[in-house]
Amino acid sequence: MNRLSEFMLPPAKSTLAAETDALFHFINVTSIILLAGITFAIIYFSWKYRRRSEDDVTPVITHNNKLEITWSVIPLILVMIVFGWGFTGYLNLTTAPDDSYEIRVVGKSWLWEFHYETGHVSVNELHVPVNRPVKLIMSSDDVLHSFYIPDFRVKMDVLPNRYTSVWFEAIETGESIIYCAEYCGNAHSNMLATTYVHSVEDFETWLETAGSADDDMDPVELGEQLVTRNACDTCHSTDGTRLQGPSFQGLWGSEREMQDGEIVTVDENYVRESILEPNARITAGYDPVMPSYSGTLSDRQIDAIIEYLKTLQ
Amino acid sequence: MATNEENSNTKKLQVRRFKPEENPEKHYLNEEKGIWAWMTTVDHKKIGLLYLGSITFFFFVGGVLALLLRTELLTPAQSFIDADTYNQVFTLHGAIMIFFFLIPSVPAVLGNFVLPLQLGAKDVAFPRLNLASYYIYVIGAAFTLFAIFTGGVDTGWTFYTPYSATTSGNVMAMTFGVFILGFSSILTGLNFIVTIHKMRAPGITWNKLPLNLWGLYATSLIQILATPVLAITLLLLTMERLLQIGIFDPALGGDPVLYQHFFWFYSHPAVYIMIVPGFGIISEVISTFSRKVIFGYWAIALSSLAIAFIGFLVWGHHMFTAGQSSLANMVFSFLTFLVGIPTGIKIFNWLATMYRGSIDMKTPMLYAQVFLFLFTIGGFTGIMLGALSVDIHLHDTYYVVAHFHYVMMGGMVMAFLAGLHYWWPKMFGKMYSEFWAKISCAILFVGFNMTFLPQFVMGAQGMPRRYFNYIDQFQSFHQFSTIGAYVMGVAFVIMAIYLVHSLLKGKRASSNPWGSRALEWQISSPPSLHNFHHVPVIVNGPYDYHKPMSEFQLGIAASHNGHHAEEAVSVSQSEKEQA
Amino acid sequence: MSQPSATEERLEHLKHYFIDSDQQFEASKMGMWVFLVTEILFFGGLFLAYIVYRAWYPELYLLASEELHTFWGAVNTVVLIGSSLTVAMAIRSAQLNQIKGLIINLWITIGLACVFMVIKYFEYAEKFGKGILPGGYYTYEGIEHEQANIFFSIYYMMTGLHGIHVLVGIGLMLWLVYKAKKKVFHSGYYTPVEITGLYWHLVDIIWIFLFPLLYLID
Amino acid sequence: MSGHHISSAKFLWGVALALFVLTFITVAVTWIQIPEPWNIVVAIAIAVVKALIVVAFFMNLWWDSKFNVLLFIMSIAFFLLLIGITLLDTLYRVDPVPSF
Repeated sequence: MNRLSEFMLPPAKSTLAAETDALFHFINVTSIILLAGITFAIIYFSWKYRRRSEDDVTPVITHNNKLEITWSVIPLILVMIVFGWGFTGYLNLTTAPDDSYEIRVVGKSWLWEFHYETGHVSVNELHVPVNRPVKLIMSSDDVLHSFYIPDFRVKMDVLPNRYTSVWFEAIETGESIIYCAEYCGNAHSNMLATTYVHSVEDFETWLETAGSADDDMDPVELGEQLVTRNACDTCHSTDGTRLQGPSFQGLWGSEREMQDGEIVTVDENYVRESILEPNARITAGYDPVMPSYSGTLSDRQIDAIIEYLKTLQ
Repeated sequence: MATNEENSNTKKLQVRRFKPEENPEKHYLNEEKGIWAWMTTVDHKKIGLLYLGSITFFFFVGGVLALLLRTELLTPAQSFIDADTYNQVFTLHGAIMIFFFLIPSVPAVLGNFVLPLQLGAKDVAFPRLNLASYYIYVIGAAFTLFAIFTGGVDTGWTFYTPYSATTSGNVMAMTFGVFILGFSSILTGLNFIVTIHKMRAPGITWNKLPLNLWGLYATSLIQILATPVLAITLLLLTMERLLQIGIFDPALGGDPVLYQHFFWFYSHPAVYIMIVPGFGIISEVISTFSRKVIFGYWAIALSSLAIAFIGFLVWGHHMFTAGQSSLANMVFSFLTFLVGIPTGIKIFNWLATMYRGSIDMKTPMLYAQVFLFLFTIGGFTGIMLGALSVDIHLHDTYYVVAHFHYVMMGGMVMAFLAGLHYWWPKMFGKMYSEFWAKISCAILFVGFNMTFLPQFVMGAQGMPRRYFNYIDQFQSFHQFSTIGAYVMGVAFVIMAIYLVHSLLKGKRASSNPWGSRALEWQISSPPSLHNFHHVPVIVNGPYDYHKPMSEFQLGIAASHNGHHAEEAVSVSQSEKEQA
Repeated sequence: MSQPSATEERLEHLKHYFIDSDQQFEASKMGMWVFLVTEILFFGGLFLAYIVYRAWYPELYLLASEELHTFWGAVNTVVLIGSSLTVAMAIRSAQLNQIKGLIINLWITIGLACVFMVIKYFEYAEKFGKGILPGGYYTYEGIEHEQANIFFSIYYMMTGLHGIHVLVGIGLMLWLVYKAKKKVFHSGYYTPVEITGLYWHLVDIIWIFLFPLLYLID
Repeated sequence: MSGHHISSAKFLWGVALALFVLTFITVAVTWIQIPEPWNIVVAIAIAVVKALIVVAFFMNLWWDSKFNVLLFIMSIAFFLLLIGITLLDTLYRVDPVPSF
């Protein structure tokens, strides 16, 4: 059973995962037993009652109400059990404890932003404490996304006009993958993030130092890190490959034609504008899909990215 | 009850036996010649064949697109097409398979061909409307092809807002094409409802209606009740793009979840538009090849109607994670489980029909067995997805992809193939190679399971759907799945070869190669242009295999046009013998 | 005019796959009813949008409906009901073999339908002038509500789609007049008149609901 | 199953007159401010009565076959289902509010 469970489902790393898994296995086992019965009947009847001659006479059995009731009522009872079980599980999944630790999540095409109460914003990295309920309040900046952590068995769509939420309580430290599960365009399948589950002390330390960690870094090195950390590289390659956006390689100082025909030299002002107001001017041949990083990146960070771009010739 | 009714308003008719003519020289395929006669035909059989040609074309296109997708997924990163192309390809695969293949397949092809024959009618009630519905289908298809070649569409077949309202590409042409297509579906449904009500041969009371027609009747009801809502949905979506009306676009104050309600109010019942006529075919095939009275006629007939009705109440199970209220989630989950009951009833009744039958494992029957197995898996995994807490985990993953392929392809396509092989001799008057048909069926079965079983596991492991790239962990599953898809491709190639061979050089089929009691088998193969030279009179049920064949070939010489359907008829014993 | 034999003329319309005129008539009428079912659900989608937004923003509907003129809405209601009456009279004329009456009634119906469309035109023109344009082109600032554009999107979709149905109806009536003048219809065969009548009454019914829902909010 | 019901001219005029009167009433009740939600209920009730009159006596459903009546009822029933079930969602949404 455990082997099968490992094969079928990802590791159960939240308090509620086990309950969902139990129902999953219950339905699986019941279904397999019934399927085996039906399959056996098909094969056995096909062999036992195979046609022996063209003159075979078959009995006239038109109906049997007792049988009909039996095979209506038994499945009905089974599915009602499944319904009740699934619904109680769902209520648990949607009712976060009052003392949950709250984190704001913003889905953008194509990255996840996590806002903490301290004002710190991390991109594509969700840091949470272990053994403490965490409640995510989520919204989207553009189209529909869906926030999905298989290890925790939670999923919820992220909408542009409303807040939605999920909650979970991680039971062990480690990393778990976060997917976007609602189709959202070109880089939908690259809209991945990671959950880092820390011990309570580690989490506190991380939260305190997170914002200031890169204060004394070399700007180019910091820029390189920021490009990865903020998921710029989901759409902008650094080796010349064409993705959803123009590659960073050879970008700095070059002249680019915009959609309206204007020729723009890629300088500080243009890069800054492209990060804060990405849809103001769009390079010809690309779609206006980049989200704004206004409020996510500080001036110092933008400068660092510019320094980094200068090195990619 | 049935006997009382018969006694009260029975009409006496003088009948004689009409044996079908074997190897007719003149039949509907050769009576009118020339491409123009075909393009303007109002004959339901030819319109059925026109549809058959069109859906075969679209099945081929959709299938090739599917192979492209599977090939791209051999490696976790880009293999040979880019993300944008991939997104367009899966959108088109879904849209083409659903709107251009699955929805018209059984009703418009097999239904058109068989429905009047099973009713003993000379045509459907509105033949010109029938032809119009075909051309509406063609125009809708033209718009869709236009969309493909002018920018493509990358929204997924569901056209969810706000993505569909903002993405580039020619979404409007596509939605407009599907909008037009809806009318084709509506007209087919309209035609069938009126035909079944008004044009039954004498003696075909509601309890003697073949189960295939009960299936088509239930389907037609769904078509006329659900399709208009799709039409208005797509119209609103088109307006959203054209005028930014804002009803569905949150940027203008609208609500994207409302769009999903609109969309699934049609698209969930649409699943039953696809599968319910398949149930009808399976009932015919299992009874014929078991040579036995169908078990639980009314249970099967009424469960079709029950599924059609409950199918309207469950659309929200596509939206458990979409952000609808918990109350709605609870109600939808509850109602979803209720659909399982009539579906289960059908499966058990079919099994009971096989019990103590005289089972002849011909190709249609083999497909029916494959259907039973695969569709049962599709049904059980549906139960899994209906359970709220489990669905939270499985929603929008490959588990869902595998589930609906088991229902749609394992269920509906297998039923369609069962029907196609079953009625093929009637359609073309030729037999196909039984050997190659069985080989192809077996390969298809293996390939199908190879393709989609791994997807259940991937999905449960957390692999989301519509992913161009994926994490390395899933690669072996994806590769296995891709190989399976190619195996299926081989099966379809074999099928194409033996079917074409059958058309060109196949053995002449007798009028009733399977020994069926149903009415469409009591006329020559292929049928004549106006189906019946006489007015058939029905005294027995279509599955009364305990009665002699001669009692199923009764009729009165055609002194006038069509016939009334209302009364039951009785034929005295002496008249029968005389026949 | 030469007199064709009565039975021959009476059966010209009968299709070979029907037993008699009655069966054909019943089938056509049932077909039309099935079509009306689809029409009801087609408009049903718009009514759904209307109801959902009204439940969310009741105050918006109060504010926005002040821009609509109850008087002209009421006049249009009366006009359409009048046209329903004349269509019913047209069918009666056909049933009684009064071809002249049929044609006159059809013309009156067409006239009333045109009156309806003209009033609708002036209503639209007045709103366009104010900047109450559909969807993204909405520029009017007289209604202080964020979703004001949505009310008018629904308004334009509902009345616009209804207007298209009226235009289709006018086209069908003109075709009936043409056929009637060619002496196609008589008491034994007036199916097209009957089913066009059914269609027209449905158009009327939809307006009967649109009027209170859009104009009479206060 | 009388598909050929012929109404007298007087009857048709009577039906139209009833409809005109109801139209007047529905406008008139807006002059006497009925409080929410009863004003909507009254307006819809009058519209339903008017629609039923048209369906029954102009469209001759009163004398028509049972199945056509059933079709009409079915369309209304499914329309109500569409609305009723959708409202189960749109009226009962409880959205979380971020605390920062």
